[in-house]
Amino acid sequence: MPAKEATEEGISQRARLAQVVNQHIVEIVSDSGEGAQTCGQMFGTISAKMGNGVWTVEIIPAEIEPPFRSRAGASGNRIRVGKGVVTNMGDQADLVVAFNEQVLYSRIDDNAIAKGAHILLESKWKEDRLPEIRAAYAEAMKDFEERGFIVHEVPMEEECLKVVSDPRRGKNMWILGMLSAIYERDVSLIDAELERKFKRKGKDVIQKNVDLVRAGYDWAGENVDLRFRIPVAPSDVPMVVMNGNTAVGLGVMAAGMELCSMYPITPATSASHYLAGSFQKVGGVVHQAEDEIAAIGFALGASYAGKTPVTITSGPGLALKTEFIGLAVMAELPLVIVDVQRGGPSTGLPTRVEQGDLLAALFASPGDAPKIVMAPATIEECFHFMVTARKLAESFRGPVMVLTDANLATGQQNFPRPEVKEEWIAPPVDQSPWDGEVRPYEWDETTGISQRPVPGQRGGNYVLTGLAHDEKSRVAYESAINQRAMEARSRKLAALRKTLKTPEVYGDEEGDLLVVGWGSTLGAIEEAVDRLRDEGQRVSSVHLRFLSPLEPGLREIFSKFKKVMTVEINYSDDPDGLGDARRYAQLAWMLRSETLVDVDCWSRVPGTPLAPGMIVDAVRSRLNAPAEIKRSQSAQ
Amino acid sequence: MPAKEATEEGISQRARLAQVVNQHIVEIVSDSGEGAQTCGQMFGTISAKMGNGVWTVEIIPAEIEPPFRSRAGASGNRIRVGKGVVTNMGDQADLVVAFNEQVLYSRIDDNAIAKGAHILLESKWKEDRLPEIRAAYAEAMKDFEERGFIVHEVPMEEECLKVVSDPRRGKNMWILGMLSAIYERDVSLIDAELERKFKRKGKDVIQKNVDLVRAGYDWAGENVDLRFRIPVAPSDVPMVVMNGNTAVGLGVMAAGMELCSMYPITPATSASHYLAGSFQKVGGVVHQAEDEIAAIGFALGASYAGKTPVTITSGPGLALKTEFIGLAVMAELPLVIVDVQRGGPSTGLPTRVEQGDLLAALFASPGDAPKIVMAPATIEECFHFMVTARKLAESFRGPVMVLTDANLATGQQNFPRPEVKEEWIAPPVDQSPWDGEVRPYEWDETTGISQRPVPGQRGGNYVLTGLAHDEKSRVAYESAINQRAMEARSRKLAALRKTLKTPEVYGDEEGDLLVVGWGSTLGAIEEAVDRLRDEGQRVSSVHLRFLSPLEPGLREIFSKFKKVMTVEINYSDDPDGLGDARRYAQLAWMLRSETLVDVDCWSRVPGTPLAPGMIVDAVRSRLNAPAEIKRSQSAQ
Amino acid sequence: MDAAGAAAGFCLEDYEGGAPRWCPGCGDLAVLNALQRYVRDEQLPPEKIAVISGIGCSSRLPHYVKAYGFHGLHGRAFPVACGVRSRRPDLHIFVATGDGDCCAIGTAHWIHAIRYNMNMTIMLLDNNIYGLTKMQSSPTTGKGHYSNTHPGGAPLTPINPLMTTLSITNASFVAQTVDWNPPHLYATLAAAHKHRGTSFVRVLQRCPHFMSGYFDEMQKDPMLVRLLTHDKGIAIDDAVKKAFPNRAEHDPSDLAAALSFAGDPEAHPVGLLYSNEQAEHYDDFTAQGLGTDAKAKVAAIEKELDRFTI
Amino acid sequence: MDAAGAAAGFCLEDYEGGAPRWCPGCGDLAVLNALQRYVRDEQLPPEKIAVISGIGCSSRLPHYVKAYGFHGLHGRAFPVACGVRSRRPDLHIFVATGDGDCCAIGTAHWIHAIRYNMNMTIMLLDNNIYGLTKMQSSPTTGKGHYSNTHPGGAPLTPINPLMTTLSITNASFVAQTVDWNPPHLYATLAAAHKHRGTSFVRVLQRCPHFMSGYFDEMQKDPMLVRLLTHDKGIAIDDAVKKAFPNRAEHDPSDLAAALSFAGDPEAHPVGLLYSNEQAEHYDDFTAQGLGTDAKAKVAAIEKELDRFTI
Ligand SMILES: Cc1ncc(C[n+]2csc(CCOP(=O)(O)OP(=O)(O)O)c2C)c(N)n1
Ligand SMILES: Cc1ncc(C[n+]2csc(CCOP(=O)(O)OP(=O)(O)O)c2C)c(N)n1
Ligand code: SF4
Ligand code: SF4
Ligand SMILES: [Mg+2]
Ligand SMILES: [Mg+2]
Repeated sequence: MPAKEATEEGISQRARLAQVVNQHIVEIVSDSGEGAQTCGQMFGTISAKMGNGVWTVEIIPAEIEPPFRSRAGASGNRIRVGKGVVTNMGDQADLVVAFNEQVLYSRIDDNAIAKGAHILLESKWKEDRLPEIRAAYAEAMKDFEERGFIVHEVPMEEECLKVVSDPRRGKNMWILGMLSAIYERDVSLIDAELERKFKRKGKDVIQKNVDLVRAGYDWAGENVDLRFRIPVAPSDVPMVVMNGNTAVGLGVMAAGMELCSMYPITPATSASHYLAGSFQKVGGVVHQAEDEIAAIGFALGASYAGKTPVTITSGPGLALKTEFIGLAVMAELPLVIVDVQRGGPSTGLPTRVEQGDLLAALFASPGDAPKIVMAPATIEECFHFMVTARKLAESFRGPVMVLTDANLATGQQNFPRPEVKEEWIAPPVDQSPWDGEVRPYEWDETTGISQRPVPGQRGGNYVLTGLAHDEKSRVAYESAINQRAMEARSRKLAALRKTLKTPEVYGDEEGDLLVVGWGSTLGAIEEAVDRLRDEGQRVSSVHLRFLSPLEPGLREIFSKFKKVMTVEINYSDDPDGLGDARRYAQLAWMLRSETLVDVDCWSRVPGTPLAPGMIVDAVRSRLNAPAEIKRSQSAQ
Repeated sequence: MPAKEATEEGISQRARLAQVVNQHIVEIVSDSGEGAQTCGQMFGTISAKMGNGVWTVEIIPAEIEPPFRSRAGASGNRIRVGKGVVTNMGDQADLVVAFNEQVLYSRIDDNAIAKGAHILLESKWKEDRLPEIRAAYAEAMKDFEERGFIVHEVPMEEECLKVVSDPRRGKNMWILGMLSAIYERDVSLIDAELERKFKRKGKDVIQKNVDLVRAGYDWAGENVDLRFRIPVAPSDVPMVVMNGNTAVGLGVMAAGMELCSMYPITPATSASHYLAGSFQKVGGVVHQAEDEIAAIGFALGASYAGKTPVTITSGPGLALKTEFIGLAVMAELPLVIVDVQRGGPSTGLPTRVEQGDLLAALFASPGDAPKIVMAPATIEECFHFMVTARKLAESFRGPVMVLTDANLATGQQNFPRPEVKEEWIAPPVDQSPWDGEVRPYEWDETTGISQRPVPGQRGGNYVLTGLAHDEKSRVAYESAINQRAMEARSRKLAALRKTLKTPEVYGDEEGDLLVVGWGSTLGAIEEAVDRLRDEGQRVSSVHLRFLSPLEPGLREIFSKFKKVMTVEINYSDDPDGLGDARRYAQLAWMLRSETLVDVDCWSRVPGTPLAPGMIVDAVRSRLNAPAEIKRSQSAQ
Repeated sequence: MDAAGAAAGFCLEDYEGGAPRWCPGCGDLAVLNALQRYVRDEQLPPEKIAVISGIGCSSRLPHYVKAYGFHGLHGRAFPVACGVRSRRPDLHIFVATGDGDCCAIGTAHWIHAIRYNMNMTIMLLDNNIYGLTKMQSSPTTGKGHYSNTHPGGAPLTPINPLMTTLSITNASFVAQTVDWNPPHLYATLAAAHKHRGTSFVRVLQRCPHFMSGYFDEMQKDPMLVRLLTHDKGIAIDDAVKKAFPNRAEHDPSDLAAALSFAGDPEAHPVGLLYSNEQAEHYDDFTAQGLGTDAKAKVAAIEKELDRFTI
Repeated sequence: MDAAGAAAGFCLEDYEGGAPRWCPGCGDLAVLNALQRYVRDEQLPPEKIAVISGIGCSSRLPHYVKAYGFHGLHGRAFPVACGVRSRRPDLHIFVATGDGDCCAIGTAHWIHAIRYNMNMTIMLLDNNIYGLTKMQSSPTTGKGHYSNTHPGGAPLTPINPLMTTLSITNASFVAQTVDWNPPHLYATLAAAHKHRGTSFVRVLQRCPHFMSGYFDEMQKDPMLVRLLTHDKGIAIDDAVKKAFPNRAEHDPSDLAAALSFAGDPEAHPVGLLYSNEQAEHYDDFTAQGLGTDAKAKVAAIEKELDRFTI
């Protein structure tokens, strides 16, 4: 086929021009519905297949179908491709493909694009029949130049029309081809992907997409001078690529849970969507309840009956589950609660990332309601933590909260394929007769742990209650019983804490400044630390996975640094001018109480993940700040 | 009337025997439904009228109608009567009137009765027709003696039968008469009380009760040798006596609020009962909603429409209001939320006191939801804080949480009659045209405060939303707007904090140990401090009314003491053996973070108020404890 | 019957939990007794019974049955019961709820539980008042009736739980009985338990403590109550017949007639208003895949992982 | 009509808020337009209008009306609206809610709002799906219909919001209309607003984005829709008549007939199902004492304090 030959030749010629980079950030933005997301995801997947690390971030518009050519409407994907493992979305984009100039502005407003970035822009607007569109385009072109972008006008629609009749439904694949040429991707991998993706839609559809990809590839081969080579290192273990919500869903199955009881809420719902489609294959079911209260109530019913379930939600839904979470603590019912954090408070920023639910996770339920709270830091951990969470919920007999966020939920990353073990799977409900000597809350003196009878076990019957109760689950009003029962529930956290390891410091174990983080910021923080250390700064970091109980040894670790600060995606007052009235970021506030160290914080609520560069700047400015006037103080 | 003369003569004779005491604790306990509560309350009221300080505590059974003659069934009242102001329930009872020996055991089990206390016990059981009752009585008599009580057998029923035919409905008044003789109460005050209380029931009922009181008084005059004289100091300002829930209800009216939107829950409901009966007289209404969510939603509707309302609830109800509280913060809707704290977590101890909702009050709503949280420390403050809360809710435009508890709610105390001011009353809803230049969230740069248009104001229309929004209340997804809006909401707390005074230290401003408290424990803590200082200990205390923002200057205050500890009615691990895994009491935990001082705590969850003696013991043992190994630490 | 039951294995005592702590004369006791006698007569193994409730006087019922019990949150008995049922087709589920628990705070779950039609027996102990919290109006409190939250009298006509239940798609068993006629109460619970699906039984329940005399008129004037009879209805004996002289024949498959009996302002219906064996069972959906073993699960998960493997 | 409205003072623009951000062809737009035209025609002062909603595509409606608006929490529009009404008899209250918002998470408030019967107009924009969260089943989604939470098809027959609303004591105005017939939609909103009490209007609403073609059959086959006509019903003109050839005369005071039309599996009723001017208004209760001035209040509080003075 001559076309193919021409391509290969073009490529080999231009390959000589290829600039070798360790990583590159590519964005593809379009109006909603034009397919930039699919394009970006596939670009990420084939990059991962070739042996690059990837991290993809969805660019989601606020409305379902926003007006076209509008800033609010930008929809798409950011793909960071790197030489080794890529742990976060990075800073500003190096190359952007934009379906029109307005959606690009949305990204410019978000400060997402680097000065000097290459912009591959659909050029058809230049000749639009509407004069205002032509004018807007022309004006933007000038502006882009002034901003220092390198704009490449690309006749996307025109070229697509050579292959298909409706270019709105194919442009994304043509662009995928174009990008593959620029980044020297293996197009045969795309063919395989398309084969899989469109299997149900039939051969014709597959072929049309293959043709579009090829056309874009060829066009770029002949018309685009850019070539970037990101060294690949194919993995010797099998790898998977997925987003955090899918990882949670898979983790639920791998934990042997059989019920996900939920009510839809962004950005948590897609985990349930995934489960709804796949759960039946492993003998599980998704229950969509009438509301969040019913969702957790239903889950606790199943838990009482012997099947530890999961309920998946986000901020507003978590608020509604507060009362039942208190019951789960009080009556010691195993339950896994996943909170995919979004922007708050209230309805807030439903599609955006925040780490604002930490204190609510710990303290929302009135009264003392000690529970386990964990936060995975990577998409891989989203999977594995579900397995751990189910086990902990059962061994410590109570709810386990798992805090992820919109960044983990919708970001995609490649990681080693988990080796699922049969022992991860929850055993069948025990129906053997119960030893009548054992009380249903026979709290162990030191650990507070007790064994739980399950309906169906002869002789084990007890009446679970949210009222204060004794070891037999009998309602009790006596002071001593209440004190003892509260103590038992509290002891469980101490017992778990004993089993936890002191977290490892990333970087040197002593220095000028220690960054403390939790959750999805791991990658960005460690990349920032790397950069700062490269600059010669004595900066390290430590990342917490357990928030309740906290991992041990923090005071020791902190004592080796001149300054300790958390970096979080939630609100805190900046220090200036507020004095003691300053309100701290959530983890910082906890750590101050825990360690009595004057833990500082830098936190922001941009609705986007934190870029490593932002963290570098923040840490640098704190390093340069004059010594704090306010010192930590012990009682005399 | 010869009877009366005999009485007066008897009294004057025995008056010479009267033992003068500074305070006495009297308990009256019966089966549920026998009227011990009314008797106790009236005893308290007339004591207050005579010029004694009083504090009464309800003794409430767990069930509506528990089995009679059972420990679980004890129902009644504890009245502490004192020379000056009485601020708390005190330690153990000095004199107990018991309708049967079993209900007395309930109080013994609660460790409520002092060794050496006088027990006035219904003697009819001695000759009960059931042998097991006779046996139980006899056995108890022996036991009581062994326990060191001084038992006086009183033929209550027999004596009542001389006046009425159904002694179950009159014994309590007869006892009131008996107690009046023992404590030299002015029986004419009782007549007046009876007159008022039974006005609607008619003269006959009043007379019957008067007769019963007189009979008891006379009988004691002739048959009881005990006389206690508690010096009185009649107030020169008018005084009122009521419980904290009534005080809240009156405060709601005095604040000019017009709507209480609630759902019944113990121990909060009686505030709404009071309002339901009286609110209409001041043009207000109680809405009983279908649930707590609807209750707060309804309240917020009224608030949006210009009428700041109150919603009154307890722990489980608070949990359900969490989501709407987040909206009130986000959309800046004035609202007063009263949480009458009860034993938790979950359904817990519904009728009992706890201070377990502090952290939930601050942090329950996901995301950053800064709000004002206050805690009255006395019944008088329950009244006045409502007036303040409404004003703060409106000036700082958001929800104000007022934390009381079951101790304040059902305890009665005398205090100066408030002088209600017209300026306390909320002004009518502003319906003047709105200055179109002013945006609905035109946040002041430093205070975060903005002016609020109200429906009906021409030109002020805006669409309130719980989504992230700009100053015009327009939904906004931009990073900078979200950061700015969060900052504005946070600034309001800093602005309020600037107006707060540093709390005053009770006792010397420096010393060996500072006790920090909040809420209903004020009286008990200060009494404990007095006793410890009398012993020569260098102990002081400080009591917080504002929990969010915290009152300023705490670090300064704490720095003058060798040890700082909170005393709270909530759960904390005792220090022994747990090391860093120890979980702190709620205020202690906050203060550690706020001040970085190694604030210790002693807290308990007995379901009862803390007695001063318990606090004395706790503080004493901490004073004697070896120096803490764990020291507060600053970053190097 | 007692003797027969005892001979067969489980006797009444085997179902007796803690001593009931209701007020003397409380109608809840009659329901407890009927339930205990029924499960004894049916010889249901105690470990296979789950009694689930919310919060209220009526919701204390599980504590008095020696079986598995779940005394949960106010208004939330239904979701819990549905959750138990979802993966446990082997259990016998009884739900005790009050008029506040079910018709106020629990409304959403009530409506949806009826729709789910999972196999369980709901006993709505309707005393027309909030008992446990001491006499506040409930949605079924009579208009004008004094309560602590409405000292001027409840402002609205009560809702009609029967009509509303009947109006829900998938409702499959709706009956009413009274605490003061133990045989009818027993027969109603029996029919309810034997019906597959969600059986909704409203029990008019006396609360002598707060609503003393409230049902007196109904007890005295036989015309205020109408016994619905049918051979597809609740089995009744002569004593029951005699107690309810005002009777009407009613085919429980006739929804329109059921609605009209339920809404009749003249007489309170007692008996089976509606029953439909054809209604869909959501438990058929939730029980899918029960019993899949660990090996099969791991194999299926591996297949899922294949989809994401690069 | 537009011209007449404009001449009188407020014109359509005076009611136009931010540019609607619904998908092209979304039925919500038709409702917005009808509402705006109606309030313009009635010349309701914008500052006297409060549009209250929950969360969902449909609940974005307040943002597009230039009036006071309250875009609150998912499922909670009703309590907020009732609260606004409680002390503000002067406002015109319109509530926009979705089938998830009203019939799932909002169920309890829906039932009780109907019972309260406070003066307001409820518009249930029922697209039979969760729009905003991207295509999950709602309680009104057809059985077997594909959704993201039920890729195997929704497991249950949908609930019938009309029947359930009708079953609630104190229901006072229940109507149904469709987004694709603007004159009927307009006339229905007009009748609803003019009715004193809670008017419940269910609008069958197309969601082309997620339910493309879902109502096509109803639009094409006239026998699937039945127009209820009556001179106490919704005013209809010839165009409306023509659009709905399948018609039935129905007296809206007849509850039993309303229930049977609502439950008829053959045809969806359009028009006024039920109306009752006699129903009790809870706002009569909540508005008590409105306008009491500060002096009178202080005097009354002093009297209260007397009761506790010793
Ligand atoms: C969330 C919550 N709100 C309120 C309460 C208080 N509460 C307990 S029982 C009850 C009502 C009881 O009435 P009902 O359901 O009719 O039962 P009954 O006592 O009459 O049997 C209420 C309001 C609670 N426990 N939890
Ligand atoms: C407490 C809570 N739960 C869930 C959500 C997520 N949510 C937003 S809208 C919606 C459903 C929307 O469906 P519907 O009410 O039918 O409105 P539509 O979008 O179809 O108009 C859900 C589940 C939320 N915002 N808050
Ligand atoms: S208060 Fe009423 S419902 Fe509750 S136990 Fe007593 S009689 Fe029964
Ligand atoms: S998703 Fe459906 S309901 Fe929502 S705006 Fe689009 S068309 Fe309308
Ligand atoms: Mg009841
Ligand atoms: Mg919908």
